[in-house]
Amino acid sequence: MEEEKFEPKITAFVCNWCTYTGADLAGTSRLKQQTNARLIRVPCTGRIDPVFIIKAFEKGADGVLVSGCHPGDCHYNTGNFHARRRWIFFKQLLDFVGIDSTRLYFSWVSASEGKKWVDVVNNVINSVRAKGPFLGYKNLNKETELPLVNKN
Amino acid sequence: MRIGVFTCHCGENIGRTVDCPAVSKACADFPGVVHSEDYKYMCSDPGQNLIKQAIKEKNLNAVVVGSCSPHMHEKTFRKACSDAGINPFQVEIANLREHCSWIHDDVPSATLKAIDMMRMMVEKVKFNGPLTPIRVPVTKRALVIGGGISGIQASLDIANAGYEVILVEKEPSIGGHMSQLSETFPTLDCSQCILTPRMVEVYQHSKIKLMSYSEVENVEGFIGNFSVTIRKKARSVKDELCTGCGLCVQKCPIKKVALSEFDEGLATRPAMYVPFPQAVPNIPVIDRTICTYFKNGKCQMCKKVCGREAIDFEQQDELVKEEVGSIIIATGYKLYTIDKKPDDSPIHGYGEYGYGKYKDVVSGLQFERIASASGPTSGEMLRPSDKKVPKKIVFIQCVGSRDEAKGFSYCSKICCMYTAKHAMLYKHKVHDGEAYVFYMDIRAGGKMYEEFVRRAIEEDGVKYIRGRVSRIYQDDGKIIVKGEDTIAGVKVEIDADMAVLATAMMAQTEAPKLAQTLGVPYDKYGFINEVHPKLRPVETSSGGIFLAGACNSPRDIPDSVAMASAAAAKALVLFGSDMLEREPVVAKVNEATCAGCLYCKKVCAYNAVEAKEIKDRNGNLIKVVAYVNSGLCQGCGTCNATCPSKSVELLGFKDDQIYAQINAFAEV
Amino acid sequence: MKQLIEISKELLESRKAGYIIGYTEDKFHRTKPFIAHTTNDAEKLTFNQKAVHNLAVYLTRLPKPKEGKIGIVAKGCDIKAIIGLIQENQIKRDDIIIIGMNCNGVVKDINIDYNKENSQMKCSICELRTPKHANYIVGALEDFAKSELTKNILAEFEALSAEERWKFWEKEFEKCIKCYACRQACPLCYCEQCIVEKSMPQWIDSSPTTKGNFAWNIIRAFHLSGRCIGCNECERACPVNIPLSLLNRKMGMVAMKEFNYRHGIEPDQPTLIGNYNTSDKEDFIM
Amino acid sequence: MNFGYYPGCSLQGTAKEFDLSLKEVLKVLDVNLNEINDWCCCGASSAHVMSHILSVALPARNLLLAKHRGMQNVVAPCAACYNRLKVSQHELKFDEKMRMKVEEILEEKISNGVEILNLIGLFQKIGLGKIKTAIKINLKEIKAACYYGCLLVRPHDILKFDDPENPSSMEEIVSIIGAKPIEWNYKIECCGASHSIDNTEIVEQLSKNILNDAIKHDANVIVVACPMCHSNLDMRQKNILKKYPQQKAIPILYLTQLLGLSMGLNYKDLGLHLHYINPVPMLEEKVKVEEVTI
Amino acid sequence: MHHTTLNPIVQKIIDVTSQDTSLCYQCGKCSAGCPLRDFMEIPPNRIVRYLQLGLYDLALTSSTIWLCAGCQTCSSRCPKNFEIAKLMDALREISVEEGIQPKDKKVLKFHNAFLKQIKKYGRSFELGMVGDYKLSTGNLFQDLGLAPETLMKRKMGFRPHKIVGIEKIQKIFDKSMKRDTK
Repeated sequence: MEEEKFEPKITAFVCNWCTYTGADLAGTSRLKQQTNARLIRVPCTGRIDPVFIIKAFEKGADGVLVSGCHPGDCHYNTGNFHARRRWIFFKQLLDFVGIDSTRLYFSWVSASEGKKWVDVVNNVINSVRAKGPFLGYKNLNKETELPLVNKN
Repeated sequence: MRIGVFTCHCGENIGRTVDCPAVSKACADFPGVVHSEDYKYMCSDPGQNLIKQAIKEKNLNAVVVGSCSPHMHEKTFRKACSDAGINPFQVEIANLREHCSWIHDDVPSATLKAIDMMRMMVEKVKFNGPLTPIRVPVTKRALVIGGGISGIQASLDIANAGYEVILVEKEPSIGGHMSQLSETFPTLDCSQCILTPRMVEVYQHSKIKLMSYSEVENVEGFIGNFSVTIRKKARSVKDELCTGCGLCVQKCPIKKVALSEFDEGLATRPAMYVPFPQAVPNIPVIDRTICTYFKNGKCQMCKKVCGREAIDFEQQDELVKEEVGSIIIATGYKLYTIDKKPDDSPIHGYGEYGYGKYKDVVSGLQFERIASASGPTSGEMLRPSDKKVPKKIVFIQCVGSRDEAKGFSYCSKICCMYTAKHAMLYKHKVHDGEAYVFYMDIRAGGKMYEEFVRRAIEEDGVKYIRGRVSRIYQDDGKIIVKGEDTIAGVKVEIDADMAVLATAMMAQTEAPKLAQTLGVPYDKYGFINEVHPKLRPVETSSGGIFLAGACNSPRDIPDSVAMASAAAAKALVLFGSDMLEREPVVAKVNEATCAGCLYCKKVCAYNAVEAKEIKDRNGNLIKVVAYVNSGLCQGCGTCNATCPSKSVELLGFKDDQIYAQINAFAEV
Repeated sequence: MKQLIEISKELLESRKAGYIIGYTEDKFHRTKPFIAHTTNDAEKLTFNQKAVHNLAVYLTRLPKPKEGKIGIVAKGCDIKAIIGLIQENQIKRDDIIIIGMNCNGVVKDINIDYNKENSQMKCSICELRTPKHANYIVGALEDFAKSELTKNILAEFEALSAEERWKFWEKEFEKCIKCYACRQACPLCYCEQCIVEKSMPQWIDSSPTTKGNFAWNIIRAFHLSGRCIGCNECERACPVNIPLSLLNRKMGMVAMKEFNYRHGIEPDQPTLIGNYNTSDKEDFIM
Repeated sequence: MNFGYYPGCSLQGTAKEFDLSLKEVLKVLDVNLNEINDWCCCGASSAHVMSHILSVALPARNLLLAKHRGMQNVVAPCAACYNRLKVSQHELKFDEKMRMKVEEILEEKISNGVEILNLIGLFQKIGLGKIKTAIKINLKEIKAACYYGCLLVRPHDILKFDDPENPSSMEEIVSIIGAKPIEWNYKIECCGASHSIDNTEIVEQLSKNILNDAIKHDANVIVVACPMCHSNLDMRQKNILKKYPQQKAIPILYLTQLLGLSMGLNYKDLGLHLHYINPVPMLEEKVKVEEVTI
Repeated sequence: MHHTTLNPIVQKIIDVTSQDTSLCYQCGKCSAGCPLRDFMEIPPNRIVRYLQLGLYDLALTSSTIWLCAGCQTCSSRCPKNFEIAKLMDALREISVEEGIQPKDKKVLKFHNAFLKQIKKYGRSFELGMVGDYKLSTGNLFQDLGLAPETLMKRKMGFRPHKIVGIEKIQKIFDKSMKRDTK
C-alpha cells in the first residue's frame, strides 16, 4: 500500500540561461509533466555546490536533478565545464557511499529543448518513484531530534 | 522581516490550474509574511498599485510575487517595489505560470506545488538583503558582423547617429545575397540599383570601418565593454595601394578553373578576382588554392601588370583587436542544396529530385542569376545545359522547407513571394512560355504581397498547382516532373525544359560556432535565439548583443531592414548613457576566512579574481587573499561553489539563500 | 643521522633557516614532530621508520620565521604535500629549504617498532622513496619488509550493492565524534575556517549525529578530491578507526582513471579542480 | 565462409533458377549456406494485408529457428522475404506491445541479433575483390539495367540498405564482372508485385513501362534480385509482347545468373532455360568467351 | 497526446501504424508518386483526408486500399514521415474485420488463397494456390497460356511440401487473425 501512495520529492538545481529557460519553453508550449520536481534557479551550473545536493537529501529529497547548458553553450563560457569536472568526482563519491545513480541525475537541457526537459523530469520522477523513498537518509533523520515534518 | 506575498492569476493562465486564493491564504501563514493577497493581473497598473499600497501600509521590507517566469516580469515588479521604497533586490518571483499552471492539469497537486514554490521564495527572500546596482562605463562603438543588407542598414543607422562602427564581412565584398538578386518583390525594382548606393555609402562613411574578407575570431568582455579579435584574411593585395583598376583580374591566366560564387556556379571566375563589378571594396583577392604562383611559384602576371605594386604574395592573415560596447549579429542565411548528404547528417538530400545531378534543375538563387542583367546569360532566359530558351518551366516551392523527412519543419517564408516573382520574370521574358508553380500553401502576408501573387496568376497566366512533386528525372533532354493536383485530385505530369527549386533558407554553417564565441543561445537549426519572440525580438540573452535579419530566422528584405534598424536603435539606446547600470549579482570575498588558495581565480572565466596582499600597519605581509573586481565579474558563481571554505559568495544567490530554498522544500 | 644534524646546524647557524621542522625521539622511543630553532635543538633531530607524521602540516600552521627560510625534513609523503601546497599557492618554493630523506617505510603504530605487520600499505607501493625537488638528500635506501597487497579492498568494496555500501558507511560514520583529528593531521586542510564551522548557513550539522557525520566525511573527501596525496595521516589520526583512506583512495583512483592526475608531483602542474578539459567524460549526463 | 539460408517459397518454385544459380555461384566462391530447417513462409505480400500481427509473427518464427541453430546471419535472396524478415525484426525490437503479443503467440521469448542479408548484401560480405578473382568471361558487351524494385530499398529507415532513391550497389557488382550498367529512370519503380495474379492488367502496364525505359536506354538485359520482379518482368512480358506487336523483348536475368555467366558456368546449371523470355540468343551474340583482362 | 477518446477505427489505425492521420498536411506527394495512381479513382492523399474528416466508410470501401501494392514509395517520400503504406495495410485489415467486400473481390480472394496454403502446409504451394484462387474467382482460363509452360519448366511443384511444425503455424494463424481466412 505504502509504495502506491509514495510520491517522490525531487529537488532540481538548474542554470538560469539554458535549463530554466528550457523549462519556461516547456511551459509556453504547454508540455505536461508530473508535479514532483521543485526547481532552484542558480545563474550557472558552476554555482551548484555539492553541499546543495547533500543538504537536499538530508532534507528529505528522494532524488536530485542537476541540469545546465550543453558544453560550449554556457552563458558564462566555462561554468559548466568546471561543474562537469566536479560532478565526475562527486557522482562517484556518492555512489561509493551508497547514494547511487538512481538518486542523483545530471542533464544538459538547452533553452530550446523544452521537450527534452519534460522527458528528463518525467524520467527522473518515474525512476525515483520506482526506486521508492530514500530510506537511507530518512532513517538518519529519525535518529536526529529535530523532526523532518513540522506542520505550521 | 516583514514580507508581502502577491499571487497573480494571470487572467485564467495561472488561475485555471492553480487555486490562487488558496495559495494566497496558505502564504499568509508562512513565518515572516505579514501580508498576502491574490489578484487577476499583478503586472497591470492596478496590480502593481496593490503591491505599492501594501508596501506602504504594512511597511513591508521584502516581496514575493507568484506570477509568470522571472524572465518576463522580474524587472516590472522590482521597479514597482523600488518605487514604493524597498530595495529592488528584496523581491523574488515564484514562476507559477511557466513552471506550474501551464505544465500541469490536476488542480489540487498543482496548487500544492504552487504553495511550495511560494514558500521556497519566501524563505529565500529573507536572506536577500539590499543590493545596489553596479555602474560600468560604456564604450560607444559598435561591431556589426555580416555585410549583407541587414548589416549595411544597421551600420549606416548607428554611424549616422554619430557613433563608430566596425563592419566585418567574411567575403571579399559586402552586399550579401541581395546583391545576387535580379529584381525584388513586390515592386520588381532592380536589386542592385537600390543596394549598391547603400554599399558605397558604407564604404565612404567616415564613421564606418569596413573590414571585408575578415572574420570574428574571439570575443571577450560584456555589455558596454567587449574586446573583439578579428582575423583579416590575407587578400594578397595591399588594399591601401590598390586602385581597383582591375588590370590584374583581366590579365590573370587562370580563368576557367573556379566556379563563381557570385553566379552560384553558373559561371567561372579567375584566380585573381573581384566577386562582381560593383563590389565594395573594389579590391581583388587571390584565390590561393588555384593560383599557379601559390601552386608552383610561376606566373606572377598580376604583380607584373600592377603599376601600384599592390600585389603582395607574402601577405599573412593578421589579427586585429577592437574595443566595442555593442555587437550586432547579421550573418544572414545560406541556401539548402538538394545533393546527397552523409547518412549521419540531420538533413538529407532529395534523391527523388536527382540529388542535383540534372543541370536544368536549378535553385532559386541560380535562377536569380540567370534572370539578372549582370548574370552569366546577361539576363537572357537560357537554361544551363544547352543555353536554349526553356519553353516550359516548372517552379517548385517548399523544397526542404516544411519537409521534416529532410530535416526541416519550418517555413522559409520568402519562397512563395520570390517564386511568384520568378514566374513573372520568366513570363515577361518568354511570352509564349508556360510557367507552372507547385505549391502547398501560398503565404503572402505583407504589404502588396497577395496582390503580387494574384498578378502572376491573373495577368501573367502562371499556372499554380497545389501539391508536392514526388519525382523529377531527365528523359530525352526533358525534365519530367511528376506531381498531383490535390484540388482536382488528378495526376499532373509535366515534361518541362527546366525546373527551379525554391530550396529552404538555412542558418549559416558557422553560426553555432559564432554563437558560442559570443555566448548566445541558438536553436537546433543554428538560428540564433532572441530573448523573447514577441517582446524582445532583436535582443539576445547576452546584454549588448543584438540580432538583425535572417541569422535569427528566415526573413525577406523589408523585414531584415526593419530588424536591422531596430537592432541599431537598441545599440544606440546603450550608447545614450555614459555609465551602465548592471545587476549587482557579483561575487564578494570574505577576507577574514579566505585562505588564499585562489581556486576561485582558476575557475573565473573573466579574470575578475585577483590575488590581494593584506599587510599590517608596518607593511608586513599578513596573508594573501582573493579579490573580485565587480566590474569584470559576470556573476556565474563558479568561484562560490569551488571555494572549500565558502569565503567567496555570489550576491543574489548566496549560500544562505539557496540553503533556505532547499530547506523550505523539505518542510512539507 | 649525523648528516641531517650537520646540515640543520649549518642552516640554523648561517641563519639561512629561521627554524627547521623535523622529528625527534621522546623518552618512550616514539618519534614525533619537533621544531629546531637553535643548533642545540638541531642535535635532537632524527629520522627513522617511526617518522610517520606529515610535517608539511606545519608549513601552513606556524608563523613565518623573523629571518631566514623555513627548513623542513621531508620524506616522500611530506614532499608530495609540500608540492601540493605550492600548487595551491600556500607556500613559495623559495621560502623553504627541503631536507629530503630517503625513506625505508614507516610504521602504522608509533608505539611498536617497525615490522611487516606494523607497516603501511602506502610504503610498499611508494614511488618517492627518494624525494624529488629537495635541496638535500639524506640517508640511504635499504630494503625493508613490505606489507603485501593481498587483496584489492577497493574493488571488493565496490562489488557491494548500493544498499550494502550505505549500511557499511552508516556503521562507520556512526562512530565519528567530530573531533576533527583527521583535519588537523591533513597537510592539505589549511582553510582558515573549515566549512563545518560555517554557521550561516550550517551546511554541515556540527553535532555528531550520523547524518551530520555523513555530510562531514563526504564533503571532506570531496574537498580532497584530486588533492589528497595519500599520506593516510587522517586515518592514522582517527581515534575511532574510520577507514577514511578508503574514501580518499577512491577519489585518488578517479583522478587517476579519468584524468591521469596525481597531486603534489610537479609544482607547476595545473591543479585538477580549477581547470577543465572540453573532452572531460560526461557519459553520466543525460 | 558460412551463412544461414532462408530460401523462401518462390525459390522452391517459380524462382527455382534463382536458387540454382545462387548455389552454383556460391560453390565457385566456396561459400556454403546452411538452410534453416523447417522454415515457413514469411507471409510475403499477403500477411501484412490481412493481419499485421501475422505478418510479424511468421518471420519471427523463422528468425527464432535461425537463432536456435546459432546462426549469426541469414541470407534471404528473395527481396520480399528479406523485406518481411527485416521489418518484423525491426518492429519486434522497437514496438514493446507488438513484441509481447508475438511472444504470446509463439509461446517463446524473442531475442534479437540475427543479421539479415539480401543477395547484394551477401556478395558485399563475401567481398567484391573475391568475386573479381573468380571471373573467367568478359561480359563487356552486356548492357545491364539493374532493377531494384521496391522491397530491396524501401523502407530505408528500417532496411538501411543502399540509397533509397538512387541505389548503386547492384551496378557495382555488375561492373566488376565487366558488364556495363546503364543509367535509367525506373530502377526503383514498382512492377505491380502482388497484383501479379489478381490484376494482370496493372502488372502488365507497370512492367511495360519498366521494360521500355530499359530498352530506351539501350540495355540488352534487365538484372534483378527479386523473384516477384522477375516473374512480373519475365512471365508477364510474354502477354505484353502478345498484346503489343511493336514491343521489343528483353531478357530478365537474376544477378546470380549474370555472375554465373561471368564465371563460365553453363546455361543449364544457371537455369537459363527456365525463363519465358529466352536469354540465350542475346547471350550468344553478346558474350564472347575469351580470357578476361579485368 | 490525445485529450479526446478515440473512435475504434482511429485507434486501430494508430495501433498498426503507430501514427495519427492528423500528421498529414495534404501535400499530395504520396499520390504524385504512386505507381498505381492511374488505376485509382481516389488518390491516397484523399484516403487520408477522409480519415481526417471521419468519413471512414468512404476510405474503407474505396478500391484504393486494395490497389495499393505496398511498394512504399509514398512512405519513403512523405515529408511528414507518415507511413501511408502501413495505413493502407491497416485499412485493409479493418475492412476485412468489418466484413466490407472490396469492389474488386479478386484481390481479397488471392490473399485468402495464398494464406490458406500457408496455413495448410506452412509454405505457399503455388499450384494449389493458383487452383484455389481460380476456383474462388471462377476465372478458370486466366493465364491458361502460361500454365503448361510453367508446369513444363517444373516451376511449380505438383506436390505441396508440408513442414513439420505445421500445427504451430496453424496456432499462429488462429491467434493472430480474428476472422478465419476462408
